[in-house]
Amino acid sequence: MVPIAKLTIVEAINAALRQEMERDASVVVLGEDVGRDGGVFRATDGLWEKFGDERVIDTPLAETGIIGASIGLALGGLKPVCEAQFDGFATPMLDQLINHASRIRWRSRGRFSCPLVLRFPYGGGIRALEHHSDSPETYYAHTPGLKVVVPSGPYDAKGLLASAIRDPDPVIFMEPKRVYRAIREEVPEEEYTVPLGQARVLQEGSDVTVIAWGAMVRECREALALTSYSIELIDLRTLSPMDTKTLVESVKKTGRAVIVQEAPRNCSVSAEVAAVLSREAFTSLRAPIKRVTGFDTVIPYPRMENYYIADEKRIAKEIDKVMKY
Amino acid sequence: MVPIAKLTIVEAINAALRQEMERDASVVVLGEDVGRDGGVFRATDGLWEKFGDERVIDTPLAETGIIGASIGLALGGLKPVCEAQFDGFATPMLDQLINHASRIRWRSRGRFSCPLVLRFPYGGGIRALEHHSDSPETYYAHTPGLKVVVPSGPYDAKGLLASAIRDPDPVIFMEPKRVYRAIREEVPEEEYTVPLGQARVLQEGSDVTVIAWGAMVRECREALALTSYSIELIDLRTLSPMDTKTLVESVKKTGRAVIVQEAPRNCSVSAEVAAVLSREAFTSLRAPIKRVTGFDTVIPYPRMENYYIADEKRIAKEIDKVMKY
Amino acid sequence: MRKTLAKFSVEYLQILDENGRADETLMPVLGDARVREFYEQMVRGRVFDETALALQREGRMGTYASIRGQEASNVGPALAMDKEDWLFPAFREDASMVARGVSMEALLRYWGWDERGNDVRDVNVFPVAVPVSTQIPHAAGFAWAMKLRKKRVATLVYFGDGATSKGDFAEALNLAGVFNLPVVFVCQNNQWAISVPRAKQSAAETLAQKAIAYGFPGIQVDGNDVFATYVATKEAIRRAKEGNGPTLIECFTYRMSDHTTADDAKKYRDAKQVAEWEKKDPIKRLQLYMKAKGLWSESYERALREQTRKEVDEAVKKYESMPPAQIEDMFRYTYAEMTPQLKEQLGYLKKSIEETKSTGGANR
Amino acid sequence: MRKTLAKFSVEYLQILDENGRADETLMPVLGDARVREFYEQMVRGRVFDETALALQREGRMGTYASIRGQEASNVGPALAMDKEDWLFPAFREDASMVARGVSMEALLRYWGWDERGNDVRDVNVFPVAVPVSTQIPHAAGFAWAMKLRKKRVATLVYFGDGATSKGDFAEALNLAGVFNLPVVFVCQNNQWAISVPRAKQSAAETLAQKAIAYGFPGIQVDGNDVFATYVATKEAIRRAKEGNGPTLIECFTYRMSDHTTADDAKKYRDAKQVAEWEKKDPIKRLQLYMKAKGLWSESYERALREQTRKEVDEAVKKYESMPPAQIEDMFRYTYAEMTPQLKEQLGYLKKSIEETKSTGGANR
Ligand SMILES: Cc1ncc(C[n+]2csc(CCOP(=O)(O)OP(=O)(O)O)c2C)c(N)n1
Ligand SMILES: Cc1ncc(C[n+]2csc(CCOP(=O)(O)OP(=O)(O)O)c2C)c(N)n1
Ligand SMILES: [Mg+2]
Ligand SMILES: [Mg+2]
Repeated sequence: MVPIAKLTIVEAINAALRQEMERDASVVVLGEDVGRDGGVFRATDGLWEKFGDERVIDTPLAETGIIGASIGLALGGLKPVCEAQFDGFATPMLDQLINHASRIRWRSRGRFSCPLVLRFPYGGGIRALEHHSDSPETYYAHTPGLKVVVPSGPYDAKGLLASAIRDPDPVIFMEPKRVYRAIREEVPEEEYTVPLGQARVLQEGSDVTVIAWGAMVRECREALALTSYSIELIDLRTLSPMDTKTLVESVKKTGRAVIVQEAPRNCSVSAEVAAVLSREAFTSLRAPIKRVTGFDTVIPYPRMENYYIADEKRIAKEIDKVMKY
Repeated sequence: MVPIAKLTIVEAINAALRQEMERDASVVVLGEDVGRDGGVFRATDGLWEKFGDERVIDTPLAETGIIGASIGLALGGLKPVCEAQFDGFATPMLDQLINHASRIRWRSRGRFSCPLVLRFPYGGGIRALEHHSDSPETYYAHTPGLKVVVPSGPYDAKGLLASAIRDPDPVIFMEPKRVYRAIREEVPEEEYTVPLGQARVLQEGSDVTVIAWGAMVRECREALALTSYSIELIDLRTLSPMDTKTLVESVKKTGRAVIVQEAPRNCSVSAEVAAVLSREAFTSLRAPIKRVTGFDTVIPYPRMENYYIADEKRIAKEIDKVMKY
Repeated sequence: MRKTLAKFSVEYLQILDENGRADETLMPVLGDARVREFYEQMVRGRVFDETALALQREGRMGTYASIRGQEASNVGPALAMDKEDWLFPAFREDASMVARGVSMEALLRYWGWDERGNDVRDVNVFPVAVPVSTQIPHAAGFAWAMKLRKKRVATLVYFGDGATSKGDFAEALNLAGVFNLPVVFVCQNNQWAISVPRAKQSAAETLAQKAIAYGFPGIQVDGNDVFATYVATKEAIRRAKEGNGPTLIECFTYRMSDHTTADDAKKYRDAKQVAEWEKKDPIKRLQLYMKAKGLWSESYERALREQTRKEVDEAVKKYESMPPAQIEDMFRYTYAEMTPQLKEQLGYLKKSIEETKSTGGANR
Repeated sequence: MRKTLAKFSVEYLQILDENGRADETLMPVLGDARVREFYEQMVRGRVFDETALALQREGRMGTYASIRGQEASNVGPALAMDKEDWLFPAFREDASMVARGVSMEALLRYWGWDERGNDVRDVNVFPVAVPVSTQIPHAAGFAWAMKLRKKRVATLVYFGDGATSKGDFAEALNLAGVFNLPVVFVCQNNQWAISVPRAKQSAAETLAQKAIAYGFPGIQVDGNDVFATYVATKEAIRRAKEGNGPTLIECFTYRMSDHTTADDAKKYRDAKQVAEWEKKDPIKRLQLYMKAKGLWSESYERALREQTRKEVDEAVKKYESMPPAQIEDMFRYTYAEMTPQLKEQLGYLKKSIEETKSTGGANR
């Protein structure tokens, strides 16, 4: 029998990193405080002790340099898995990601490629300082040439991160810090991967399709308990490229859709989902597609942030409204 | 009688800058080569001669520094109008825009504000090098606290830029370089403003609503001549905050919508437009909303770029398909 | 031909040594009251810091970055500034902000999850900047505005040793050099950027020498010597105001606490190093000096502590009795005027709170 | 206590002066054939450059950045590199790329609006980087990979004077210092960043001194002296390979042409300055040296020019007879495998081209 442990998301990520580093000597982990300190969330705990200074690298405080050098490391035959400490500190990396990492294969007609992973914790709900609670997935998802992955639980976190590390292209791996330690799941100790680009139907249903990713999946699960409809709950998992097939099939069946995200609304991932569904399931739709999102303002400091992030009650209410349309 | 000149877009922008600098001594223009050289597209031509070194400032080559210092200039009571030389070189500014410019009023509960304008030419079609042809509006439009304005012709260019400069909040002003000199319009010499946040119905019609902005407005106009439908053509003008009212009213009337953009499709402005319309005009829609967009890859080098950017024929064809749905 | 094109050197300044002995040749002219002010501001900083740490432990306040050990680097520059000058802090300058007139109550509010803590009127101090180094170009730009507007105002910006590795630092210092801006760059080199020691932050022997890259002077000072941080800043502010441009000051100090309350420094640094630095404590050092000069006594200390305790306790009370912010505040400050979208979203949220009886807030 | 903490100096190197006289004490040991190679590579660069400018004028090629005047800064470093070393160019290094083995045809293709110009196999040269300074961290990272993989390979990266103002430059140099990376930073200081003169780019007296901020050596060399650029690079590459870390080399040169074919330098700079620098021409200078050594004659020059002309003409022919790329190429290289979205979009585009008889392409 395969040994199985009950792990949290952060432990599952740690396990994936360890597993991939054991499997492939070209994998190196770098970032601020990822080494001796094991990362501010302990996601890289124990790796420095095990793999040493040359594979688990504490860098100076320089996000542009970290991602720029990671591009160079990738070009030089290594597999950098770099970390931004929080969502708001990955922003200085956008220039190198948009203008280089995402285009190196494209620009060179396949001569070079840029297989790197950028991991960072994202989202609110941990009572943190400003710039520690943002949900910036749209910036990455809008950028051609990047893949964007967001796990919602420990099993997927391990399998998706393994896939991200093995992927031949740059992958942005966003970790829902609000549920880093809130969810425990059985996670096999042996290696496995969960494929990128595939949404997961968490629960089948026939009345309405609810689509979410990351920490909002938990809120949706809780919302389900508050309603008596037959709900199809889908975890998007990979935001880009998006598994529109699974989404469209579901909405063709249910005729209704609620998309739940933490990020601000304007021009976001939920807009793309709604645009695609409204087009591809046009004749099946029995109610307008509902987007339950953050507001078009910065996520508030923690005293107010739970008004910003939709909770299970708000989600349940919106499901109800869509059903009663 | 009011004197009127036939101006191009770039001349209208120059006129607006001159007018606002004359009107308000706190307006300063800064950026790479904006002074003696008059800007690489001559948008700031003659300003340095007229207003001198202290109001038209050639900076070192440092986009983060330019935008970061512009924030400081705005905090210090000036009205900086800074330039990024091309779309692809504004990317290093994203960090300061997302993490600061857009939030200073918000963070300080109105104690401070950050009235600055960032101008840059965007889009393809001028046979330029890589990073000189991108349409990055989504990154800005998705950011709460920024306004995003894109003129499509000389009259609006002058009036919208004047409004942007007078606006109390940070405004991203994207200039459609493909038509910088391709369109001439009558532009009053006297000062006027065109309000932000309002779309413009360029042509009324009853069959289908066509929505575009920037250089794609010209392609849409040309497409109109290729079809015999009654088309309502709307120039979005301000991408954020979006004038959804005008859009929704139009589509409620026509029952059909085609959105045309140059940028890549995934999670873009056209997605937001489609998401809003599909919801707000749900019962009026007679066909799925069509998005005619760039592809989800980088805009090609010039030998191929006109396959990437939709031309009037492609747009006409899509209008036709929507009508025949 | 091989020749030397240019030569540079980096100077070091210490006035008050670890044993409280002052180098009288370098000592600034300060009256007794002024010397006491240095001491009292540092004690205020220390007591505030201890209280903030306690509040955080008790869950009454959020993540907090302690200034313990850095009081001289906080207070010396603040007291060297004139009233009209402006301060751009990073996030480890509470004693500096307080010395410049920011209320302790506002700071508690800031660290206590409330944007209203940033709304501090009538003092020339900007809010805390969280993303490391990003405030440095703001300060350069602000100084630029003062220069263009012909105001005799200096701008002082703080940042850490870690911040000197970031591009914003470099771009801002370069701009300041080119435009000869009236700005003072104060680096609190506390030897650590979370777990990364100074030696791994840069191969440069000193951080002061980074100024050479931008064509203006840099100096390293003993950051635990409040007279040295004061004098160096005073000189730099004079240079700025006389049109002689920017200065970089490296305050060589030490972070005695964990990085923040979310950190555990035991994981990555040796207690011995901390103990060594304990001996260099900036407050103790000034106390010895004052004692020798007859400016310090047990009763003075008792009274000072008592008064400071009272001040801090009152600030805590005010902080904790502040009514919650309004839901509207979430939407009101994104733009000068609420957009139609925000109005709609505010309406929706209000309705949703009613419908769902959501309590929201940090209590969830 | 005021004391000097550290001292620094910046050296300058020139071997071949403006009149073609070499400082024999500094002259590297080079055979006659090698000296000719320096000359021939510079002439190849010059002829290629003139041809590219002509093609652009005739609309047969796109915007182009001339290297005229910078041939010695292009060729010296290239010839100092070993075969296994890697070059990261900016966009003004065509002669360097050619000297390292990139075909002229590929370069024409790159400047001629075609991504296939970047697909150059079997030479250790990366594609042109357009956003200023962004390639510098790539080079640092690449050097890091070589170090971690225990390969004895040096990485050399080019950039301009303007690039030294950008954050990427600073972050990359700092990383290189901290990790002691085997990388050589070559700044072509051609005195201009489009219209911005060097003096307004930074208040630093030299760009070489920027290395002091990162704790490793910087040197300024006469950038119009191919022996100096060669020797300085050779030394830096040796340092890199021996594990002694990075070097910054400032090649002091001049951009004789407009910034690019889209620029008109007359708008912002004095013709007199250009004329002064004409006298320092790197090719002329080496010619005088060779003449004195009996390595140059009219007939040698004629033959060389003729042969180079032929080489360039052939490259132009190949460039212009290349069949157009396929529509598929637009989609094929975004990811290793086309996503479902891209497959759909490709299908749509093909159909749309059929339906609309669109010709697309640059001919519109
Ligand atoms: C851009 C950015 N990256 C990462 C962080 C997370 N972080 C907060 S403080 C810190 C270390 C800062 O070190 P230093 O500049 O020396 O200041 P100190 O904390 O020592 O006062 C880090 C990495 C951040 N706030 N901003
Ligand atoms: C980040 C960025 N900003 C602006 C530009 C536009 N631009 C192209 S070259 C150039 C000047 C570069 O100067 P320098 O680094 O000295 O190189 P040179 O052109 O002199 O070789 C500018 C501003 C760019 N390519 N990248
Ligand atoms: Mg520090
Ligand atoms: Mg230059």
